[in-house]
Amino acid sequence: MSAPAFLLAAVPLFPLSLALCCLSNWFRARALALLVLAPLPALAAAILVPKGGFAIFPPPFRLTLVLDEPGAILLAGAALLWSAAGAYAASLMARDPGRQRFTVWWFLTLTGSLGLFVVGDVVNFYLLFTLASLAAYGLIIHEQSPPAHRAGVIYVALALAAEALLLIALVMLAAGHPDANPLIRSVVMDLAASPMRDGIVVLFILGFALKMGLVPLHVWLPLAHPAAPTPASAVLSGVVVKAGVIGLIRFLPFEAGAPFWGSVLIGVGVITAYYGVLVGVTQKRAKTILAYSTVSQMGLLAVLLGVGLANADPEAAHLAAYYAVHHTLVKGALFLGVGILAVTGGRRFRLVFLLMGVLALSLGGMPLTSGALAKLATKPLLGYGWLAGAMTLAGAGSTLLMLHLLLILRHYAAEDAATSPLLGQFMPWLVVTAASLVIPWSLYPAVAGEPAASLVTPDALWKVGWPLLLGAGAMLLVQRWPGRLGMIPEGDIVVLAQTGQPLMRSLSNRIGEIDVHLRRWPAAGLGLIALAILLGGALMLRA
Amino acid sequence: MTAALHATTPGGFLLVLAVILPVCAVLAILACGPRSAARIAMATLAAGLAVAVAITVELVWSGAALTYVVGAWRPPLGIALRADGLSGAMLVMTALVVVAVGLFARVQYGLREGGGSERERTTFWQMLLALWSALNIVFVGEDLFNLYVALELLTFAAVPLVCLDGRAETANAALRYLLFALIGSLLYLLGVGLIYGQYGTLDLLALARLSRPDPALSVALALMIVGLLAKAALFPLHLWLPPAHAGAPAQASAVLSALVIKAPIFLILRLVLDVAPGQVAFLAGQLLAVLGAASILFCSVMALRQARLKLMIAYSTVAQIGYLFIVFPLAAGGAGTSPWETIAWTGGALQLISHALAKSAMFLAAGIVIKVYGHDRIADLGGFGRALPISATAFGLAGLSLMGVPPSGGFVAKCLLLTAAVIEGYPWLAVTILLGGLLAGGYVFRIIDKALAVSASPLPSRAGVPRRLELTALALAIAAVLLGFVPLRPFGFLQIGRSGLAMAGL
Amino acid sequence: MMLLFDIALVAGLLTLAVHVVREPDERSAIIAFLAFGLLLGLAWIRLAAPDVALTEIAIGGGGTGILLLRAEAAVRGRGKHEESVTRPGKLAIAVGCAAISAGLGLAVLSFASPAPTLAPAAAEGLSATGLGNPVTAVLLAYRALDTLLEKVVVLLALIGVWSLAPDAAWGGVPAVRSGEIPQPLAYLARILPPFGVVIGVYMFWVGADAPGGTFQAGTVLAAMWLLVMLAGLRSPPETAGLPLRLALAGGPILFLAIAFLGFAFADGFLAYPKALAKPLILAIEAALTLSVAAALAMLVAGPARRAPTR
Amino acid sequence: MSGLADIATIVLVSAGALLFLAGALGLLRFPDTLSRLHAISKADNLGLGLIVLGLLPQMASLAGGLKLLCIWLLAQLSAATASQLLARAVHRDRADR
Amino acid sequence: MTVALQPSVLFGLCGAALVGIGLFAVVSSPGLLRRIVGCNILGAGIFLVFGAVARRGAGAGFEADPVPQALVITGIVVAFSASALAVALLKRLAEPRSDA
Repeated sequence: MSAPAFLLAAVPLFPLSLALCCLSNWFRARALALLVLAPLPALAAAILVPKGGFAIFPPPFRLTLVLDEPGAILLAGAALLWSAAGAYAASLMARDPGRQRFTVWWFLTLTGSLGLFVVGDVVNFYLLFTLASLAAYGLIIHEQSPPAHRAGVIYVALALAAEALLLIALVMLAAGHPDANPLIRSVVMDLAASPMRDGIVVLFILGFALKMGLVPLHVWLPLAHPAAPTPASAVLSGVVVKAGVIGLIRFLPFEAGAPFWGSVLIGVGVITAYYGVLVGVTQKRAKTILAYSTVSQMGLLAVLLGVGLANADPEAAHLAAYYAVHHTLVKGALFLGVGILAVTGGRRFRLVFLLMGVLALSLGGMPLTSGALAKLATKPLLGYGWLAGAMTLAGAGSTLLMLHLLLILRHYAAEDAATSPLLGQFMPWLVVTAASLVIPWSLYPAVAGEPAASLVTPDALWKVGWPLLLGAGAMLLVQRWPGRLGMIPEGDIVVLAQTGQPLMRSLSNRIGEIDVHLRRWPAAGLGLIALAILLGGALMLRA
Repeated sequence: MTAALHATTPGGFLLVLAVILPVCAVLAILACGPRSAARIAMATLAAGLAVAVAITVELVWSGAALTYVVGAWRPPLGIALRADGLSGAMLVMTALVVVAVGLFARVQYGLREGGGSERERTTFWQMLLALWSALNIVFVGEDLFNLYVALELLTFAAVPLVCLDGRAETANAALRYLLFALIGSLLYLLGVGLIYGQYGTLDLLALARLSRPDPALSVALALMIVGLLAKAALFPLHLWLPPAHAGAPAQASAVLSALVIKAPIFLILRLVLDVAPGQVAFLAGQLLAVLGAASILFCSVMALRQARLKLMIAYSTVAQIGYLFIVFPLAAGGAGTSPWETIAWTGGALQLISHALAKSAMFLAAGIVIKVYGHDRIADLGGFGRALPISATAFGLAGLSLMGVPPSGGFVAKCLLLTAAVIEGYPWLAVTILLGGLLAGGYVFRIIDKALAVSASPLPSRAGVPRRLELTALALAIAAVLLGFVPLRPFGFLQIGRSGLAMAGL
Repeated sequence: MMLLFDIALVAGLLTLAVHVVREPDERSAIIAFLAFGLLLGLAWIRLAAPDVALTEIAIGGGGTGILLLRAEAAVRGRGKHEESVTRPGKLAIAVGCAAISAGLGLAVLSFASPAPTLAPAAAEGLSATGLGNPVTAVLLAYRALDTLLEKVVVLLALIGVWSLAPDAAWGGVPAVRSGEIPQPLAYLARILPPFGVVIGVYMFWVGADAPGGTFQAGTVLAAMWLLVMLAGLRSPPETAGLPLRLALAGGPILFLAIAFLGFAFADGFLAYPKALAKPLILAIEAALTLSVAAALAMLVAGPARRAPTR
Repeated sequence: MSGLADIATIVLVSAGALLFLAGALGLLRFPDTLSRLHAISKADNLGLGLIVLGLLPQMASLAGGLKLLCIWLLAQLSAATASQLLARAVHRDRADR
Repeated sequence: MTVALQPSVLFGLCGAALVGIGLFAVVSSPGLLRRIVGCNILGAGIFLVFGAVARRGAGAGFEADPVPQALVITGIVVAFSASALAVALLKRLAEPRSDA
């Protein structure tokens, strides 16, 4: 095991070992401080390990890890946000009674989400995917409040559905393969040839769409993310949602390309982007607005991947990863910022609010920020047709949403001016904010192939600037219609699903009655006789 | 008559020990009286486990099936015992679960207040050992009538376990169980009579060569399979299982759910895949698959509806054995391959073992929770994760294996069955497996949610529950999860002793 | 000529069976079932199976008869009735049962013409066991494992019955005698047992070479012991008492001991050395007869009622 | 000699059969339990005795004959006790009512 | 017609009929005791089928094949034990005992 392979192995195994150590009460009581350290090996691996690094484990564990270009980019952003959120959580949760439970769930979710970026074989991808989704439940219901409980139940129901879809897709994918646990790359290679190609691609899209939160499968996201404590919702919205993105990057046949499914993905992406903004504008709580902004951004990512799939060009995966990293850092910083604003007052509030403003607008694509970089990098991919226009409109929409968020945040300040955020929470937020500016800038040349200087040219600034102004204008328009706040309840469509509840209950009562009848002695006896006649007759007639 | 199929192999006497040792213990307890019951039982548990492991080692080492001709009278006149790969796996599974349940009961009965009366203790030890002997005979028996006597021994050992606590409603459940199981055994016996009338032999291997699709065999197989379905409580015939397994004490219901209903299923597996000629096997497989799928879906929904914990686990048992019945069409084996080479065969065997381990762990954990809380209403079990962390973890791990979440044994079994369903082209079975997993997730999660919830009322004190009690449940649950790591494919343990059989019928 | 008798017998059996099923009054249904059991014995004679005829009349007719009569007496009026069946339900069940019987009849008629049989194989092996009666040879030599397990089944049923006693009374004395004892019964209980025991021992002894054997003899002895207990001449034994437990477990333990000796002296488990085959089998039969007698009597006596005298 | 024995057997066995027939008729026709009991116990015992007597000459060995007599004695004993018990039970029921 | 009138086939068919009657009794009767009686009739029918099989298998100097006869003897004893356990359970149900 060479050094990089060992480092690569440490990515999932270090946090897992921390989780296992939590079995001892002594360790669990002190584990809160380790939250910040857990993702560090992943950060180091993302930076140091050469692209294409391999780590293979002996037979009983059958685990292979591989680090490729998009994986490394995503891993870097994710690891950084995880450790920052970990530090934030360490100080926030210092006196929370349930902190030991929180730590264990945190380590497990961390293992799952970071492992997903580096795992190379099919079975362990599914294992880590399951670990990430089920462990996240622990974070969501941490506060034990009724809305958290409701969000948790809906989250798990849909997570289990996603896993079922993914399982059948993986089984169909690996069915023809001789090796029991094939590598993802080799299996996707001969996906084009397999007879069940369309079925597999559909199932993958459905499964990962459910995880990313594309409309109409997004209903759990606006409920789950706000319900979790601030650092947890930062990480959920920032990184755990990216499991869907890395899944699509790994499993969609970019080389062979699937034009029809590509356009489907684009369509869904566009709808989701607009839907996120339209519903987000009507929300009152800051965290819910951010959740809907995540839904909208995931829509954009889906469009990028859809274009890549339609034109059969694997380059789209790198751009999508770059955009995803930008979203990870900015969204994480925003969530942490919301937590900090709530506890700062007076002069310091205005400073933090200013920084939050910059972050929010960077999501909309403000020049010189990572948003602009991401938009410029993905511009050539989208080409100049109606799609590019739709995307810029979506950018304006997200600016509108962010301005709405800032208006909501204005009166979030603490009452007495003297209160100031704890250093333990403020510093991680600053680190993530800084990273959200630095990392995209440093990665831009590698990803977009042009020098950073080209960004400062006036026409690039204008290309990014005018959607911002459009968004501001739209905000003025929307501002005059305050009745809209609270018009659509959180989790929109799920409320419709709730109306389906009595239907489900009557169906299950029906089944209960049938069971009571079936378990009466004469009915069971008759069943026995009928089965004997059926089987005997069938065997005698046909054989 | 046909050439002698069975010849005693060197390791053969181990089979006799596996069968007769628990019987000797039962007689010893009867002769020496109640005070010695626990000591004799513990000694037999250890010896039995050693014999089971020795059988497996002998199987792996010799690579061929172990055979023992009892009393040196060759079949068809005499009786032979034969253990192939699958039987070896079943023996070890049974030994593991019985030893774990025995340790659990030993600690349970050692407690001062919750210890149970002398009647309960002595009867439990005798019934557990008799049950173990009956299971071993079912897994290694080769003679149809000998298997009938083993099935009766199993029923007579299981029924008193159901009404061990002496309450009237458990006595009613036990009577319904006894009568329905009796109808099942009598139908099975009728089938045995018809087969003897048609072929003049009761030996499974000889029958596999002689069986041709003629009316007598069709009627016989139909009656035997339906009789065994009644004893295995598959979906339409599951009237006796929920009250019986819910009424029994925790350690008893663990053994009942995990092992007792597996014996008739194992016999159906042998009858359909070994004895029945090709066309008959295909037809029977289709019907059993339809029943299995109905059982998975119907009883999973029923499990979701239950308000009491043990009833929910009992219904989950009926649902999970549905998986074992959808193996038949998948393992029917095409023209070239025979059933035991298909992956569905390995998947089915793995599901059998992982369900046994997971279900017994779940029942033991539930038993501890009910003992501490004093009731088993799910609604009022809030926060038992904090009161009994080890039991909650055991329950969770067992639940994960039932749901088929990686890396548990249940997941590997479900994966193999799904792959077989995809390859053999049974989309409706694939959908059933997935829906079953989802529903299982539903009812397991309902309990995990209760475990993690913060309960309004103060948590009951766990004074009376020693840690060793919970560790046995946890050990079983961990075994169910670790089963996923056992490398099955390379050396094909489950295929030992089968490849040599030239199945004339298939 | 005999055909006429057979047809009459079958007609009698079927009408009695239908009568047992349709009779509303429990007690007369059971008495009809008793008659049915005895007629069945005749049927077995016509099927040239005297051993089975003896067993059927002794255990099937007599044993089950007294069991059901005592059950009916205990349950009269108090037993709760379960789900009653609607008319169409009964009809459907009747049609189903008729179909199963028809299928069974078809199977019975379609048996292979040169009936496959193990009679020649059994005859060859008879000399090795030194026995004259082939059925006893099958029971105690060729398929000895079945008989051993079947004996354990009987004991297990007994342990199951005993486990239904209340906790306080477990291990105590079952209630056999009820109310005051009519004089003729006491008189019969004094006169009949000696004859019964002689007949039982004779049946066990002759079992080796002619129809008879363990279970039939055991049942006769059990009947005699029950008669004595019913007449109150001797009180039932304590279920946890050592003598009863040894009597019960003695038979199978001896059987197992001889079976394990087979490893050393003969070629395998449950095999008998050729020279000693007959005496060993007779010893096993003697012990088994005693155990069967004790077990069947205790099964009829039921679980303990009065607390044991510690 | 054998001619005489055969005639005796036919006569005795047919007489026994007739008595059984009478017993059965009595069982069906008589109004109350006690009289039916009377018919059955008298007719059947005598009938059985005649049949046994009739079969004696046909028996090959003396032991066989002795066995037949034992059977008849045992039947007598159990029939007598049974009818006594039944009569007592009927009497007690009548007394309760 | 003569084929059906040999004793073995006649009693075999009688056994089949008894199985039908017994099964009807067990399944359709409301009373628990009647079900136990039904089980016994069902068992008797099954053993008659065994008897018919034994009678057909006569040979080597025996009037009937000894193996099925031995099976029937074992079957009868097992059926008796089952009835005894069922009756004991039934009596336990009938006696009004406070749940110990």
